[in-house]
Amino acid sequence: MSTLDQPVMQKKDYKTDQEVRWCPGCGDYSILNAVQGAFAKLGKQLHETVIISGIGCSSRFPYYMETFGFHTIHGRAPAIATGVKVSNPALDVWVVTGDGDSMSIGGNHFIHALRRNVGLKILLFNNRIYGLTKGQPSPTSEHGKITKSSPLGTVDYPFSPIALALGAGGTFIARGVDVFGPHLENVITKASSHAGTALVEIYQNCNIFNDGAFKGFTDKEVRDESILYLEHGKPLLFGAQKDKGIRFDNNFQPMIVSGSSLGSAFVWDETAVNVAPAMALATMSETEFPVPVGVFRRREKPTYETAIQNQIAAAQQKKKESLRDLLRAGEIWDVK
Amino acid sequence: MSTLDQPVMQKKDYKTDQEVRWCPGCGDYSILNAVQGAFAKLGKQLHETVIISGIGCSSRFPYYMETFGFHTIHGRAPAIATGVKVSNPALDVWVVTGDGDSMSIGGNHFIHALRRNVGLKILLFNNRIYGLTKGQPSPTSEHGKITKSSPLGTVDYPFSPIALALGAGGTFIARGVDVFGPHLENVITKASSHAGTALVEIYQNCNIFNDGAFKGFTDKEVRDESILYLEHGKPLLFGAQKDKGIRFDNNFQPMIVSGSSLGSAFVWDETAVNVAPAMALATMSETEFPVPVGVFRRREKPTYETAIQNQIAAAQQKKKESLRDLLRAGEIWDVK
Amino acid sequence: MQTPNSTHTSLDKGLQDLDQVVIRFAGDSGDGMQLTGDQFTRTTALMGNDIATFPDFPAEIRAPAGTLPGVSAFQLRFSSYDIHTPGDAPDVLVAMNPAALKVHLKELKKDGILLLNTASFSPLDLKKAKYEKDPRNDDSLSGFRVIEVDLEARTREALAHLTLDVRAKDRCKNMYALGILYWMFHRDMEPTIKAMAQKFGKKPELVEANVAAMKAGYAYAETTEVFQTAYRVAPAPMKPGTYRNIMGNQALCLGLVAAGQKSGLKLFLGSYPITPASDILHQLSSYKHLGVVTFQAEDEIAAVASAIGASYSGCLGITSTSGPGMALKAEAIGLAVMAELPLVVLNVQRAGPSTGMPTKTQQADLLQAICGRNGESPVCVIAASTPADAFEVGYEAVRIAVNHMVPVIVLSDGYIANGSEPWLLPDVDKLPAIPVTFAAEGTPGAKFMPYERNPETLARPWARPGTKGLVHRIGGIEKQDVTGNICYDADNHQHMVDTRAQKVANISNGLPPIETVGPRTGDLLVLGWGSTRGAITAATLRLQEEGHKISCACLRYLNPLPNDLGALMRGFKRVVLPEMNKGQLTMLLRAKFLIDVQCFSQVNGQPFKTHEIQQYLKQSLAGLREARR
Amino acid sequence: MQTPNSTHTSLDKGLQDLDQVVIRFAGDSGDGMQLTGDQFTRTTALMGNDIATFPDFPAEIRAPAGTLPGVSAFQLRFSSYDIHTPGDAPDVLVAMNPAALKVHLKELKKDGILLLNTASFSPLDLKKAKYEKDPRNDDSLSGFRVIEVDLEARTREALAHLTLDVRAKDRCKNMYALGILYWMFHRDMEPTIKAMAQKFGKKPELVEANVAAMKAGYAYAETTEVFQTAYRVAPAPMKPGTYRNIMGNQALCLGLVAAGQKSGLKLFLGSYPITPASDILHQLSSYKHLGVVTFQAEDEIAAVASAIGASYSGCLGITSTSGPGMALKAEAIGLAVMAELPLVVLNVQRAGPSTGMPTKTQQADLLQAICGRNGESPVCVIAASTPADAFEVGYEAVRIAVNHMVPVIVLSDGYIANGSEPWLLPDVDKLPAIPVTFAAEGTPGAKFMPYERNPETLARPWARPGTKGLVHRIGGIEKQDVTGNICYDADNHQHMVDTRAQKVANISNGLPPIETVGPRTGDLLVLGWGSTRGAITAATLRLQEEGHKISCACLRYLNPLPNDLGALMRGFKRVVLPEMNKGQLTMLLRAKFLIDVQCFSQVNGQPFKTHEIQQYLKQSLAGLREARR
Ligand SMILES: Cc1ncc(C[n+]2csc(CCOP(=O)(O)OP(=O)(O)O)c2C)c(N)n1
Ligand SMILES: Cc1ncc(C[n+]2csc(CCOP(=O)(O)OP(=O)(O)O)c2C)c(N)n1
Ligand code: SF4
Ligand code: SF4
Ligand SMILES: [Mg+2]
Ligand SMILES: [Mg+2]
Repeated sequence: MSTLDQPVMQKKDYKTDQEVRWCPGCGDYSILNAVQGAFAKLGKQLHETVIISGIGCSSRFPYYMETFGFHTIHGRAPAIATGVKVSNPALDVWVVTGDGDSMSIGGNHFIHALRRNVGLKILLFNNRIYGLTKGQPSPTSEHGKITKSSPLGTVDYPFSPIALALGAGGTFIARGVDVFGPHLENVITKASSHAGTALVEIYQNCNIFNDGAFKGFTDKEVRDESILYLEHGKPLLFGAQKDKGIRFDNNFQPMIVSGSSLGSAFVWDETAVNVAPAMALATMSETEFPVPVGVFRRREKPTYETAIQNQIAAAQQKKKESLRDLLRAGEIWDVK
Repeated sequence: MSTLDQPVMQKKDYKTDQEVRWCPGCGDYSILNAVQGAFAKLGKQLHETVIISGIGCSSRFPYYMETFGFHTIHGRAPAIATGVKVSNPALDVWVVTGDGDSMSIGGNHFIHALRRNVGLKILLFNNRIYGLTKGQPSPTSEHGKITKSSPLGTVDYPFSPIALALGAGGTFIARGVDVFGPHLENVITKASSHAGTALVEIYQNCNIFNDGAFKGFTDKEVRDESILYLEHGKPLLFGAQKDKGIRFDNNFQPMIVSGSSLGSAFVWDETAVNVAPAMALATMSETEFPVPVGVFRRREKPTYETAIQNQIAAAQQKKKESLRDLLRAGEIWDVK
Repeated sequence: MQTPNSTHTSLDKGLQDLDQVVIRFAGDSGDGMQLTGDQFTRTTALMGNDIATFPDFPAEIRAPAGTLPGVSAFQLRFSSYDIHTPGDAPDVLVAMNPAALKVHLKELKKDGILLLNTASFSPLDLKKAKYEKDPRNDDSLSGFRVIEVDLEARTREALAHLTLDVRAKDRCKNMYALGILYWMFHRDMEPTIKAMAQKFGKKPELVEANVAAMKAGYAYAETTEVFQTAYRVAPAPMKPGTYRNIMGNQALCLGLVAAGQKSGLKLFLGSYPITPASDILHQLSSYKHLGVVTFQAEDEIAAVASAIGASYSGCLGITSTSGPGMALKAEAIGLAVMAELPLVVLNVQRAGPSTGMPTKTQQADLLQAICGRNGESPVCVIAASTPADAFEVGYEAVRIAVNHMVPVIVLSDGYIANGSEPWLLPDVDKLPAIPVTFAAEGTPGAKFMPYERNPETLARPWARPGTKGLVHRIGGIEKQDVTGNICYDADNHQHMVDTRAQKVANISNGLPPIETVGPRTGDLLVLGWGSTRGAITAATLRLQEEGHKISCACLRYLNPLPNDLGALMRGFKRVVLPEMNKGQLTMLLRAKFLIDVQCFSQVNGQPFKTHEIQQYLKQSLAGLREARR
Repeated sequence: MQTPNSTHTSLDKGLQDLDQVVIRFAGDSGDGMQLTGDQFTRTTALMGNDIATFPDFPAEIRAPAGTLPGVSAFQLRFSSYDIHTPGDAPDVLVAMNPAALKVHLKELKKDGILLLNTASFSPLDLKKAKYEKDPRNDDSLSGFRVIEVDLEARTREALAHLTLDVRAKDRCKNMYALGILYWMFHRDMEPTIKAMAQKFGKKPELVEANVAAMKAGYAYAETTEVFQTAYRVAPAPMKPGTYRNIMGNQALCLGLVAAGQKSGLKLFLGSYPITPASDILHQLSSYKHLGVVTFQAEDEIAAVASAIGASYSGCLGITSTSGPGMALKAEAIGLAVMAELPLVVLNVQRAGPSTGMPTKTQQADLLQAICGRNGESPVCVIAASTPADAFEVGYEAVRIAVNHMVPVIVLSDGYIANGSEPWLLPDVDKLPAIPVTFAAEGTPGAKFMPYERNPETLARPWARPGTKGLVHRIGGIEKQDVTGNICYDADNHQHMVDTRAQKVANISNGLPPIETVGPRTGDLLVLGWGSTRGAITAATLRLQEEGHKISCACLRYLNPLPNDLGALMRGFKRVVLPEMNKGQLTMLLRAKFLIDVQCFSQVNGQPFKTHEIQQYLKQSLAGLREARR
């Protein structure tokens, strides 16, 4: 992306003159910080980057990044971004969306972007709530959640964005956490280098309407025991001493192993053809098992925009037609 | 459903006075036949059944069923049906949709119905093409498909409706084939008895715009060797002599076994908690492996509409409030 | 604050009688201004004044503390006579920080009272508020009666005896300010004490803190020299009956619920959250004990679609949204038009286009409601004009929808939705009946005809699935009348297009005559619809007092228009129509009646001010006199 | 078939000269009527006649063979003079089966020629066509010149020497019929022979079969006694130049591509299939060699959204659809209005509301285009009026969109989309230039101002992502002018609402004067827009010939309206406006000009017939004379 003659970017270069207007303590601040960190490491040029968002607290993101930014309408960012990327593949196109924006009203565009493998980097800020509209349940809110619009608790069941993305055929699927700065930065960096659609689900705390949604497994005290860091080629181990592991029984049922049987821990391959293992991890119960973060899936696959460009290039090779000839195609006749 | 004092229904009773207007040879005819067969077996009462469809050749279905029918708008049938089922759970509500109707414009409503586990029976007529609009590719059309709108072949990748439904958290997910009448009738019967959302993907031949889309594995000659009939509690065997089977390696990678190692074939459990095995089958390559038909997943889970009804019943138990009192809630004062 | 007339309080400080006061509380989002205003409103309502309120929220997203975008305000006006608006410029401004001062000072009346919290005037605070220098040290505040109080310090003192942490104590400073105003305006503290007990019931220390702060403020005002006089506003002469203070969204919900109970229909709301309509979803969700079903859908399309499904199944389908969501519902509403099912669509309008300014008010979705669908797709459109009026409008929407088997779009707006006024509770037994008759069980052999119409209304029968002998098919494709079978015949299509139009037109036959303020003939007729009613009425009344031949009428029914509208308009020399859009109703009236209706347009996200309308009308009247010479 | 004037052919059968003929081919969907009509059209065009066509497809879904809903028809009219419509009642009806006869006989002119295929008159065939008894045996056919031919038997004979199976041979019977008509109307078979060679190039036996069948038909007509006379229609005097026969959807695509090349912009079409707009997607998809990018989206919302993204990235974003899809695009079009990006939206209208009658034509989406969004959301709306005109309209849409940085909605309809006419090819070098200037690289330090406007047009700069120094943020929330920063200020919002409106209004400054047929003053002005142009013009010309003071004008620009429209209307005693809706443009004109414009409304899914309009106008003129007495 950035070539020699271009300036080296510092983290601060990505900051805009607009004052950041999230609630004090909102997880979005740390995500903004991680993104700017990753962009600086990758040396992204400001003018080569486009950030497209929908509507939601999270979707205010573009205003705080000194790149091209388009704050669009609720749920449609992936569709708009597809138009941008397909018509100008040279651009580095990012989508910033929320769990309501992407899983609720924007669910269709979300799964279709993944299906087509358009070269978009999607950052899904999942706070399991509608922040901007002041606290209704989202499709990722836990079953039974009590909110203004569900005073007796929600009766619907949450999506796992990771599972949904796997079902839709996504080629890069990962998860990060707002408070795991360096890890998040790293995941974002990996996403950036993936050619096709890259989804990064980011657990984000909304301290106003859903405070502590993730503390159960992200708090400093519990973190080590309750987070499973996915590392390519390494066994699925967790715990401060990496003394516990995950293996699967013959029915693909995950189980926690330790001690002598630690060796049976499943060796993680983020590039596996088969989505089943990733699916098994994505659907593990948060309460009985550690929560996986990192890369669930990473598969190379031709992107939508390159395929289109190739078709066009080939067609242009094969057939040259002037506008005049085009209009005269088919039967024509002259009147004197 | 049907009680003793109600008439016993014959297959013919479900036929309407409207002449069926699909192209001669269309797979929709056999599906109509299978549905009427299943309904007769189940003794469904005409007036207790509602069939709601979107737009497409397949969506003309309700006009040919002597039940309540609502031919709505493109892609929205699941949302409309949700309103019907939630507001009147006593009704037996069916959704008939096409691969464009449900996977393209209606994708979002489709995954959300599955997420909520609303008691809808969804029959997805998958002919891997847009029939009604005369032959454009659908989200289930194979990569590289040549059509009027993709003269050089499509560049996007198809959804597997089964995989998508698994990713969305569906509780009953099955597949049938138009030309496998009795099997299809059976699958539909099973779907009917499932309490939550039941999805039946039906491979359907569009002999006008996508003729032979499935013949590669459904034709009489090849069927036995290329279809894998999923049977609960039985090993995954196929072939005329059931002399081949499917097992999974340690990485969940499916492989074909035969002869001595036939015993290692995976024993199918459609009620498994874990979706991984179903996912592994749903994503098997059609060319390298047999194509699974039957029930991929069947899990009991409280339905959306019952949960709502229970909340309301409980609330009504707990609090009685007259209209008068409701209006007078909060601070009131009198002016003499 | 007109007509002072001095008397004396027990503490021999001056006590003046006023006939009306406009107070505006302004502070940081975190300062609890909405709650403070709400408390003052409830107390004042209970004390029998007429009252109108106007909350002015900051933009949806939370802004950093102390900044201009973070300022939240609540204006209220109370009086000893019948009022129609929350007032234009405030008599009293409570400014909790420099930002609030910066944003709202320009509106304070000359000689108005400014209660200024001096706690937060550090250079940083001033910078956040974009003040070069401290406004207290230049002449910014001259011409106002400024009362400076360090609310923070005072409140901390007052709560010194409590163990709460400082931040919790500071959060009570709004109550201290409220106490001061309660003394100034001779308000009773009891209702608020009760309210605090309810609100913080579970946390007694918070109840105590809030009440203590309020009492301290009251005492402070009573004792210090700073406050020379208190003011009294006598109760307003109001129609006898039981009252309740109500906001527009609340009233709309109650109207729907009342209609549900009167008609015996189960209510089903399919909705997707959106400002400023979300509260409708919230409130109806709290009515499960009344059998109301609410469904938070995945998007606005699913929301309206589910409501259509509910109506199809024999319940009353409702969907609620605002502008952008309304745009998404257009196609599905067209299906309801074709299926000829009852449906109630609530659009709480906000400032557009696109996302626009979600927290600001506007009336620019009228043409969208009437014309915003493909094909000739007629629906009924009615509008609420005040918070209390929303009750009747919600009720009426249901009546029309089921009586005529037609979608009804109800237009409200952010100003009505969040504004409040005293509401004279209706006698539930006297509410008009809403008769609903579902198609009866069919007789074996006889084919049910889903489009066999009521000759008078042209409504088709409502056939509930589950009813024996009524199986039938309907859909969005053109259909043969009576049978409902798909039909592409040209004459039939013309017939159905005409029939659907006539069915909606017929609604106007049952409507009451248009209510006017003033005689039905004269020089100038001011027409309005929706939330402009208050300002239009107030301005008209003032001009009538000045002896002008002016009348006004606010239209509830926008499609179809009332049958007597043309005659009414022709009874005046000129017709003027203030709208918070670029002339949408004006266009419809000009086209229909070929009368040169003049639009007074304002599209700035703010409600009209009475004096602005009054001024425009004065000029228009002057113009008429000119013309006569 | 007026003005017969007998001469003689070589085969001394009568040969009559005619100045125009209307032929209608009607048969089963499977009978290839569209292809047959298409062949006759091409041949006739090549022979220099003026020609207009009107295909009338059955409903989208395929109906069973031989049934009424399955009937497909193609009407064409050719002449030795300038014509404007495919004609009203046919002179010649080709009926391939009883169903076709049943549906179309009622329209055949008295004494008209009926070529009837007798192959399929079995009782079953008659039953399918809902004939109680064989119409040949009662007087159903009396009053027509009936020619009965067993096309199936004859065709099989003719192809006896070929090895094809019977079904394939039977599929050639339409060519046999075509051959008969070629003889009857003195047409050259060569073009069709060429066409068959192209069409079935890979299957020589099919080429041979089709050609053989046609020649056999020709010979049959020439030799048998059944046919006494052939007819000749001399070439029409047409403007010199190179012609091509073109359909509306085709022309629209070519107009867009031409504009793309002239402006140097890459075209991006985001679309979702829908009748009758799908062919636009199909055709543009075949232009990859011209660099056109087409994206078949998951739905209409994604389609327009992707087009907006393309425009944002510096390409020309286009989206194509029909009514129901248009409804879904409303919210996103509002975003384009706010973002002030160029965008071309093509709505090929069909009969609504809701799904309506997808294969039938209508003009009822005009108000949706202009008013169908939330908030004050102004866009430019223009309409195509004939198949060939669609080229210019497509071209003009791009010019306006990029010149004014505004969404342009183009209205066409099913009648234009599938109808065809000879098109005088434009000189590509003479096409008006479409200058595009993107914002230049920014200078370091200087902040780019995305809403700094062109003082004349008020258009904002088009800044391509990827350009150094232009990074900026835009969105759907109200923004400050010039900087583009989010802004909730009341005065700014009013300013922006006014500016967006003025920007669209400014488009009318650059427009050419309205073209009229007839003088610019007189008794009656007939206004029209879109596909009614042909019938309106034809009717007007006839009445002018009768000496009436009548003129007509067809408006291309519907929003903003042309500046000279008011003056033009005031030049006439009365203004009449035929529309295939319930008076949508009529309403706009009445509201804007307070002129009592009379709408002649027809909403039956069929195009107007010239004589219907002529009759209405005659009455209107009579009414005027009355009034004068
Ligand atoms: C068409 C439309 N519908 C609804 C809304 C209201 N709305 C704005 S943001 C939002 C959801 C926000 O939730 P999420 O996407 O999770 O973002 P968050 O605020 O939590 O970051 C909704 C319902 C809208 N702006 N537009
Ligand atoms: C809003 C809207 N967009 C597009 C269409 C046009 N349309 C009708 S059916 C259809 C797709 C049909 O494909 P599928 O759902 O697979 O049904 P099939 O005809 O193959 O059975 C489309 C695009 C429409 N009717 N409405
Ligand atoms: S509401 Fe929640 S998500 Fe939104 S800014 Fe505040 S803390 Fe963050
Ligand atoms: S087009 Fe295809 S799907 Fe539609 S009716 Fe014909 S064969 Fe069936
Ligand atoms: Mg969220
Ligand atoms: Mg299909």
